[in-house]
Amino acid sequence: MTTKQLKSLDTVVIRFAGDSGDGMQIVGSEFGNTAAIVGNDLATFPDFPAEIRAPAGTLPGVSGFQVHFSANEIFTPGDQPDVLVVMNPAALKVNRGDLPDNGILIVDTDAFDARNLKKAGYEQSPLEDGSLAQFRLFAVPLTSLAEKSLRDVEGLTTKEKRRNKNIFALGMTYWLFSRPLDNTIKWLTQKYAKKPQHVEATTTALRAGYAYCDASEAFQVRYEVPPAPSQPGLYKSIQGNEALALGLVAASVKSGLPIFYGSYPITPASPVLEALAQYKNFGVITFQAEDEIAAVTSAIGASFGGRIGITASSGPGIALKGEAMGLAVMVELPLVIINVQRAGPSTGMPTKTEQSDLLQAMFGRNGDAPIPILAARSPSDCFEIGFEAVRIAIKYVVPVLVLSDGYLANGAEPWKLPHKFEDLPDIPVHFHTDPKGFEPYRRDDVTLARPWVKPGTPGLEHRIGGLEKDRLTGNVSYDTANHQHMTDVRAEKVARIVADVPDLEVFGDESGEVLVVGWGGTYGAIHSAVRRCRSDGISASQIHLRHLNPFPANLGEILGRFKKVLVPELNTGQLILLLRARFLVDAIGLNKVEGQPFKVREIVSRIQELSA
Amino acid sequence: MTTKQLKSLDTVVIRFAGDSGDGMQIVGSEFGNTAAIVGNDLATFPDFPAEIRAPAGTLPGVSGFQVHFSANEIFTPGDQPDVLVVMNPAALKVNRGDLPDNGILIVDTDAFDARNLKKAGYEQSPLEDGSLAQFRLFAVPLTSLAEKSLRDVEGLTTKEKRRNKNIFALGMTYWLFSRPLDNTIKWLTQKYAKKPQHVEATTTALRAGYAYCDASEAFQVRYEVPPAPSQPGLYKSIQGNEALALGLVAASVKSGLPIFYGSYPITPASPVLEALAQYKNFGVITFQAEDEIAAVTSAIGASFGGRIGITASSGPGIALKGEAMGLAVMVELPLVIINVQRAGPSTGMPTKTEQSDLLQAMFGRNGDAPIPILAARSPSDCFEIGFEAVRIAIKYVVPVLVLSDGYLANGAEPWKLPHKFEDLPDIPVHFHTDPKGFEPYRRDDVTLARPWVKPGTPGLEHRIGGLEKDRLTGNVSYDTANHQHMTDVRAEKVARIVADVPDLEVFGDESGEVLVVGWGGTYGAIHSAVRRCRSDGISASQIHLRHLNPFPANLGEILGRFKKVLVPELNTGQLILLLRARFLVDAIGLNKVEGQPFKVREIVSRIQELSA
Amino acid sequence: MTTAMDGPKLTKKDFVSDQQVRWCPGCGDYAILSSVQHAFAKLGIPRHKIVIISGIGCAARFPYYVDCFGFHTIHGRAPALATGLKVSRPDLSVWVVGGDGDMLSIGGNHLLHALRRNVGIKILCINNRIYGLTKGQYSPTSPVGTVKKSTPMGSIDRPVNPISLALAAEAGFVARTVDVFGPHLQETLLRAAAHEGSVFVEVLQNCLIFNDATFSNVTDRASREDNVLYLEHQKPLLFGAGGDKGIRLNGLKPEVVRVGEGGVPESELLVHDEKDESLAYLLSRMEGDGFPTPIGTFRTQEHVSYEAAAAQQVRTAREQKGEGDLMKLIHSGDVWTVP
Amino acid sequence: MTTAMDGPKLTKKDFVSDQQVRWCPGCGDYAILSSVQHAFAKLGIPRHKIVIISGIGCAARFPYYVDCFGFHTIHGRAPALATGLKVSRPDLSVWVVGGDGDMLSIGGNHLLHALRRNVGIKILCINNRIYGLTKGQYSPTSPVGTVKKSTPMGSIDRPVNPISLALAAEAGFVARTVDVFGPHLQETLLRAAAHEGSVFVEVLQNCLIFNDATFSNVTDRASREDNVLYLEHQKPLLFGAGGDKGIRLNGLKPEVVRVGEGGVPESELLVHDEKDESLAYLLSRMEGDGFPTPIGTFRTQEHVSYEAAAAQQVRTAREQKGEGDLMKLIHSGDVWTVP
Ligand SMILES: Cc1ncc(C[n+]2csc(CCOP(=O)(O)OP(=O)(O)O)c2C)c(N)n1
Ligand SMILES: Cc1ncc(C[n+]2csc(CCOP(=O)(O)OP(=O)(O)O)c2C)c(N)n1
Ligand code: SF4
Ligand code: SF4
Ligand SMILES: [Mg+2]
Ligand SMILES: [Mg+2]
Repeated sequence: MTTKQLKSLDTVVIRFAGDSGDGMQIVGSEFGNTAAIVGNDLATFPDFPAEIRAPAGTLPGVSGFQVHFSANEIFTPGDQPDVLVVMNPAALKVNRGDLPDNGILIVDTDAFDARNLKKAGYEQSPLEDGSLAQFRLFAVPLTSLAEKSLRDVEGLTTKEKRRNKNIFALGMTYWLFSRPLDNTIKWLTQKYAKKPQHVEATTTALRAGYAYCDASEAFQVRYEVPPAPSQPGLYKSIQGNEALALGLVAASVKSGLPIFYGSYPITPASPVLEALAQYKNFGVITFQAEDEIAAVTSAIGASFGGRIGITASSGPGIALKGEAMGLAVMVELPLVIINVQRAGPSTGMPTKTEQSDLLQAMFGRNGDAPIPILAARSPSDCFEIGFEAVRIAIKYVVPVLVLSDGYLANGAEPWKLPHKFEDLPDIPVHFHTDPKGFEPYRRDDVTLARPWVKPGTPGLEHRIGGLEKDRLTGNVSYDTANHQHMTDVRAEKVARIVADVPDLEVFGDESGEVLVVGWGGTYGAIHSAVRRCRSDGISASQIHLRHLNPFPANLGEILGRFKKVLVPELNTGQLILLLRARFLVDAIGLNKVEGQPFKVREIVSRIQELSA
Repeated sequence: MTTKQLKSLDTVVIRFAGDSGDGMQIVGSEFGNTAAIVGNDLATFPDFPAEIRAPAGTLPGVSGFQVHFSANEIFTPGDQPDVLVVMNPAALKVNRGDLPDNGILIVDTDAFDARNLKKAGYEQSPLEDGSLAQFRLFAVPLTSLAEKSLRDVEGLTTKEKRRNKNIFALGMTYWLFSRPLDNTIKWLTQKYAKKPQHVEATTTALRAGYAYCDASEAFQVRYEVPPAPSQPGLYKSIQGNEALALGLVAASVKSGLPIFYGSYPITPASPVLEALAQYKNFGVITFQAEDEIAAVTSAIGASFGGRIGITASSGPGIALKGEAMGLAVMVELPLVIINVQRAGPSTGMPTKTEQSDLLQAMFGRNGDAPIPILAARSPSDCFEIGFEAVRIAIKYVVPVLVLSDGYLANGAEPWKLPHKFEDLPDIPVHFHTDPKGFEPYRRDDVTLARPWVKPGTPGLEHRIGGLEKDRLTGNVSYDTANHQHMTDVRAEKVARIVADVPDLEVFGDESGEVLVVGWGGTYGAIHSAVRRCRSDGISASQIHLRHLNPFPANLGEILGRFKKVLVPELNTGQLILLLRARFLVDAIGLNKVEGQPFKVREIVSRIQELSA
Repeated sequence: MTTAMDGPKLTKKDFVSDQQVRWCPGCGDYAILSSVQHAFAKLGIPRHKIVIISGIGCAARFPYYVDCFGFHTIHGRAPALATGLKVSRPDLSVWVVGGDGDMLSIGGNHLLHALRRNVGIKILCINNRIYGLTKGQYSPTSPVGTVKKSTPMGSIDRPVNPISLALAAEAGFVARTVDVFGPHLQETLLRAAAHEGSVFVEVLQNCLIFNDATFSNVTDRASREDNVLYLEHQKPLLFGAGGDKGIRLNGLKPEVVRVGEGGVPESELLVHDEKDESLAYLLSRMEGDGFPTPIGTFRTQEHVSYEAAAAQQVRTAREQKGEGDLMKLIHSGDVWTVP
Repeated sequence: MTTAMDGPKLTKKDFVSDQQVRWCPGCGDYAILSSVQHAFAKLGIPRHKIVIISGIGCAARFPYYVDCFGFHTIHGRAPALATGLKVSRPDLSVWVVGGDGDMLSIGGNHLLHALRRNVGIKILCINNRIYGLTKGQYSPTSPVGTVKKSTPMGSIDRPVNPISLALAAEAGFVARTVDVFGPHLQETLLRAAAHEGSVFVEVLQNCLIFNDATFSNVTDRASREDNVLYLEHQKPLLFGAGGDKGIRLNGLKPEVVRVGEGGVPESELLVHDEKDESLAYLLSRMEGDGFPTPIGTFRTQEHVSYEAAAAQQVRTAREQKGEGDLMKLIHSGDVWTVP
């Protein structure tokens, strides 16, 4: 064995790509978990087809998982991979354009047979025609090596053995980046607890991949990526949907109100339902409704009953909830409506990300029906936003809309866990119980909240509904002045939530050349871009909105301090419309609707242009 | 009989008000019809309770009908009545505040008994306590006079006879304003063709009311309102919903495409369904769907089949159609979606008017899903807008949204009828039939319309749907660049409709102090206000938008020519948001949400303030 | 489950709210309202434990007029909203009231799913075969050929049979009653209230204004006896003046027979059995053609209610995993420490 | 009504589109697709006269794979959209395909109304008792206790019976078949195509990935004979190896009996009658408990279709009022002239 070289790297992006059946999501997320345990900062980006099992070997069937891990703080899953692992010709075809010259390319040569090449549209094998010369190519028969390594494992068919190629590849990447195996071995042991032969096979394949690189002449250099300096604390790697579910549960515990979660399955929101269904011991009731309208109305019914009613969907399902959201505005009950956005319009591209439902959130109902809107900016921020949405809904007795997106929902990042129960804000709940002088629409002076009364409270029998209501009694009213008053009050009530919206902090100079304003899941890309520009000496600053309605109080003032305002959005220009209308600022949009998150360099180059 | 005085008046506003069961809508609209026949310009405004038969004698049960008729051109039903006819105490209570000092007040004293007074909340009779002294009061026992006049009519109960009090009152007003009776007699004769005793009773009561004034000492002055100078032509008085239905039928005849109208009943849109159901001999098929979603999707199915699919509803129903409207955007088929707006949010005030669904029209769908939007500005303009919506839908192969409102729907005005078939624009239709090189999403160079292909066309079998589609084949595509391209094209296609949007004409100075910008049903009030201000020497001008998306090409340029831009809307500020965002103009809103149209003086006084 | 509570005895008046009733004079809804108020007073449930949820329509104005908790929601969605409430608050007695348009047209699916899930809500479908509130369009229960505003040439849609539908949805309790049959209506409501699980009661109602006399065959005093078949559990299906007619089965087809002297003996008649789903369905199909209209309880079946099962899962989860511990949950999984 | 047209004879291959089929390998939808393509070739209807409308779900991807006109709409709304198409274009053969979630959950109401209106669309409900496309949540047809993604402790909703529901909705033609019963499936489709009016066909399908073997009792070759009851009009209800078992009626309750030697004579068995609505309903309730699963046509009934009635009204209106004359219409009513 020759002595191998060890190089230290700051930051690496690795992408696993293969057929949907090749288990790329599993090895990708496991690579990420290990990076997290090692102490790297990280961000992940799964990108998979809409089909459950797309036809094997085809281009639309390619599934990918990218992990960005670093010894520094990072904010995105990376623009392009430094290392690309491909399991078949289709995966090569789809992904090679992203790999820069001199990038590491690991290929399973076993999959490059005539049939697969044809399916991917290759006339001849790219492994043989020299077309991959610009890469550091490692052409390895992963499948047969995996199979061979499992020669002695009993109780598995050949096919089953060969399927361990993904784990074998994972083992190779662990060698390449000097990762420990034990975490993954522990995970495999748990995962296959009931199938010991699989535990043996997978752990053996993992070790074999590792050993293969160690032994092979081809691999002369290995890398290490030291831990990132993070704030002390407990961490775990978390996906947006998981975090959102936890945030809701946390708010439920803090408020003492059990959750009623009414939802109808839809990509990419269903995992929230599936996560919450696990938390029945927290008193959570999940109701898989017959459709989105039943989902939201059942949640309104639950809120009326004194639970915290929550519903979630994605764009098309949110469209269906519009009418009922108007009812919630009218009856003024706490309610949380979550939109995990995906690429639209209509069915669009269900598994792809987009931010194109902001104006729907603002205006997708009949009448003047304002609703407060929060948007998470990163996977772990979904926890905070979910928690905050419940808190505001209860405090102001109001429906609240939360925007997440497919990128946040499926992406993961390290999350610094709240340490103690007390670290989480309290959520005081007040149910009105005093019959004396009770009027269902008499409001709190400060929050304008109306009393929340549980049916079952003696002496407080009353009636609410979607017809305009008298300002005090809540009885049906067709009075002209009353309608004006109630419309104004509903708007004012939402406006007053600004008291609970923290002022924006500017990252970068407090005033200057270019201010980049974003919202939601683009935070990481914008932040990375602004940092990069600043380190290049460009006067660029960033503010990022987590509160879209009402806006933070100091937003207008900050906008006024910059020469140029750039608004990158994964839509055709929605926040920018609101900013221009409200502040008459001649903001400039950077808009992309490709079903993919921003690349940092796309934002960087626009900032460069603007500051040129 | 003393000789009575005859005075000539330019313009009069009369309001009939009584219990819902008192037939005020009937006499009001008949008064309007006669005014029209006489040649007055006119505008009407019915205002009735939500209940089918609200409890008799109560304040919420009051029903009113206002007619503004004039020897000049007029544009609104009038801010306040000059003449008020009230049939009971409740009607007096609700309406008396609108009657100016010295206004004529006709009261049915028979209805002012203790029970009715109490229901209306009067402690003592206002007829007796001098509280009506500022009015020219005519206290007349209408009911008993009507009954007496029918003493000799056979086959009617006393109760039935007494119900003719409204017709008796109508006869009185005919005397007061020197109207001929024959038109109404003709109408009554037709209406009760099958019940001769009713023909006799009503015509007798009408004549009796007329004769009563002639004979009574109390009535010394009568008025005449000469005909208004109108353009030569044929006219009829028409309500917005009627006009809309006719416009749709006209477009159907002009295009040669039969209408499929899928709709679910809702106030105030149902009369369009009911009108179209009468036109089956035009090939119209009306489908009363199980809900609004079925209504719109059935219409999409019909358009797919080569009819012109139309659907209509009001705000809450439009909210339900959002998802399907997105589908229509994606599959790019002609479709007309009509929203006859009412006061919101939620169920709101179904019988009251409002303009608060503009932003829902723009943005009430998931994803970036632009739709062209037209809005009618007066009852008869509903004809033009309905026609134009179909024309654009067909020309651009695109769904089109039409905004009307309760005020336009139920209000009436004289409509100058198109004279000849050729007066109406042609609507060429092209169904693609050539299989050679057929691609479902290959577009027309100019309009960007995709080919409209009827199933049943040999060789053109293809498939469409709500998933993102390839730019040419229309097959499902998850390609990133394709999604960007298609999103851009969908926006561009709507933008290009500007070629069919006439430039705005400014009423008043081409530039100057105050520009008033409106849209939809507020046209008349704004126009009257601007005229009044101009005649007072104020530099005020008006533009009125019938095209909300895309805006007319010269809108931005016009806005720039005025010092101040005022945007009156019956909502909390929706058009203004679009104008500010698009043109960065510091427009000022005049907003009212009282379920009532603007009064001219409300706009006048705001213009005065701004120009002060 | 809702149980009777001690407390002062209630009367109908206790359930009269302060809101003025705004139905047309002569509307069948008045009689239903009065029966509901009477029945509620007999339930032994305090007013604050009762909730009425409605959609939109004339019938759906019900909550305003009953002095308990009420929610006048949006068109068609009352069963769904009530499901959320009942699952959250099994202690409440939750009633849903709506018209034939509300429940069978726009709301048909929510009705179906609430019933099949066996949610313990009591649904009253007030069927007047017309859209009242929107001024008289035909409804999904209007017979073919109905000439109304939107169907000047007559409707062409074959109507829905609400009872058949509720049976196919496997509602726990399915009954029919009539607006003006006060005692029968009250008794039906009391049985409905006592049933655990989903309840569907069709109430035939007269819309005086837009569809007068649509059920006159059932309500006319003169012909009533010949046209109404009262269903009673374990009793033979007799009707007509003095019970001179009955229903007999011929294969699977019901037929009307003369009973007693000169006719068939009572023993040959069908005996009603609320537990028999096939019988219930067969009875639900009986209409016109000389057949009487069955009134009463078509079917009952006992299953654990949806809300009870949901609550049980929460209890089981707590038994198995312990009461949820938030910090434990947050700190679970692959956690690492940065010192 | 759609009628056969002259033209070249079609084969299955003519109905294979150029789109790659994207279901999971082993999915039951492949077999259904193949049978549909086979059956379509036998219809005698040219490809351009056939349209497939679908909602959203795995099953709803159907239109892409059949070379005729197709429309992949939105979740649950296919029957409504197809109604608009069929009423507009009665000349087309309109098929609707969707899954149990699409048709019975979100789309239940449109299904019900399309069926009861007797719109001449042929609805295939592909029932795999699961939401496939959204990765395996239980569906409205999943049995109580189904443990899937959103129900880790088992589902608590009582399932919907699609056949009972379609019968209660009074569909014109109601049948059940199975993905892997190719000839039966094809024959059912051919009968469905020939029926005027609404058609509902439940196709039991296997979702290999998320709900494998849910209908194995029906499809397992070993047990199939004992578990499947083929319904044939006017034939006694026999099943089991060599027809050794049968269904007899006891009152209104069906029971399984041994037939022939040592058992009951065939003459005592229920004889299937597609015209008998009560029988059809009774058969639709048969499930488990030793009963076989009925396959075949439960019920047919003939009524004028919705689209035919709609077209007839247009014709009648034209006869009565004359073909619409636009200017006459515009100029009608109280018109006055300003000279
Ligand atoms: C989403 C929506 N669509 C339509 C309406 C209009 N609407 C109100 S009530 C009603 C139907 C009323 O009929 P029914 O439910 O039978 O009640 P009834 O008035 O006959 O008691 C309709 C269509 C509405 N309020 N909301
Ligand atoms: C409005 C809307 N809600 C939810 C979804 C998500 N969704 C897509 S398919 C589906 C259900 C699929 O189940 P089923 O209809 O049984 O078809 P299968 O995949 O099992 O064939 C759901 C919930 C959607 N696309 N649109
Ligand atoms: S319209 Fe009919 S249902 Fe409505 S209140 Fe009047 S009578 Fe009753
Ligand atoms: S998920 Fe199930 S239903 Fe969907 S394609 Fe795969 S096997 Fe078929
Ligand atoms: Mg009704
Ligand atoms: Mg399914």
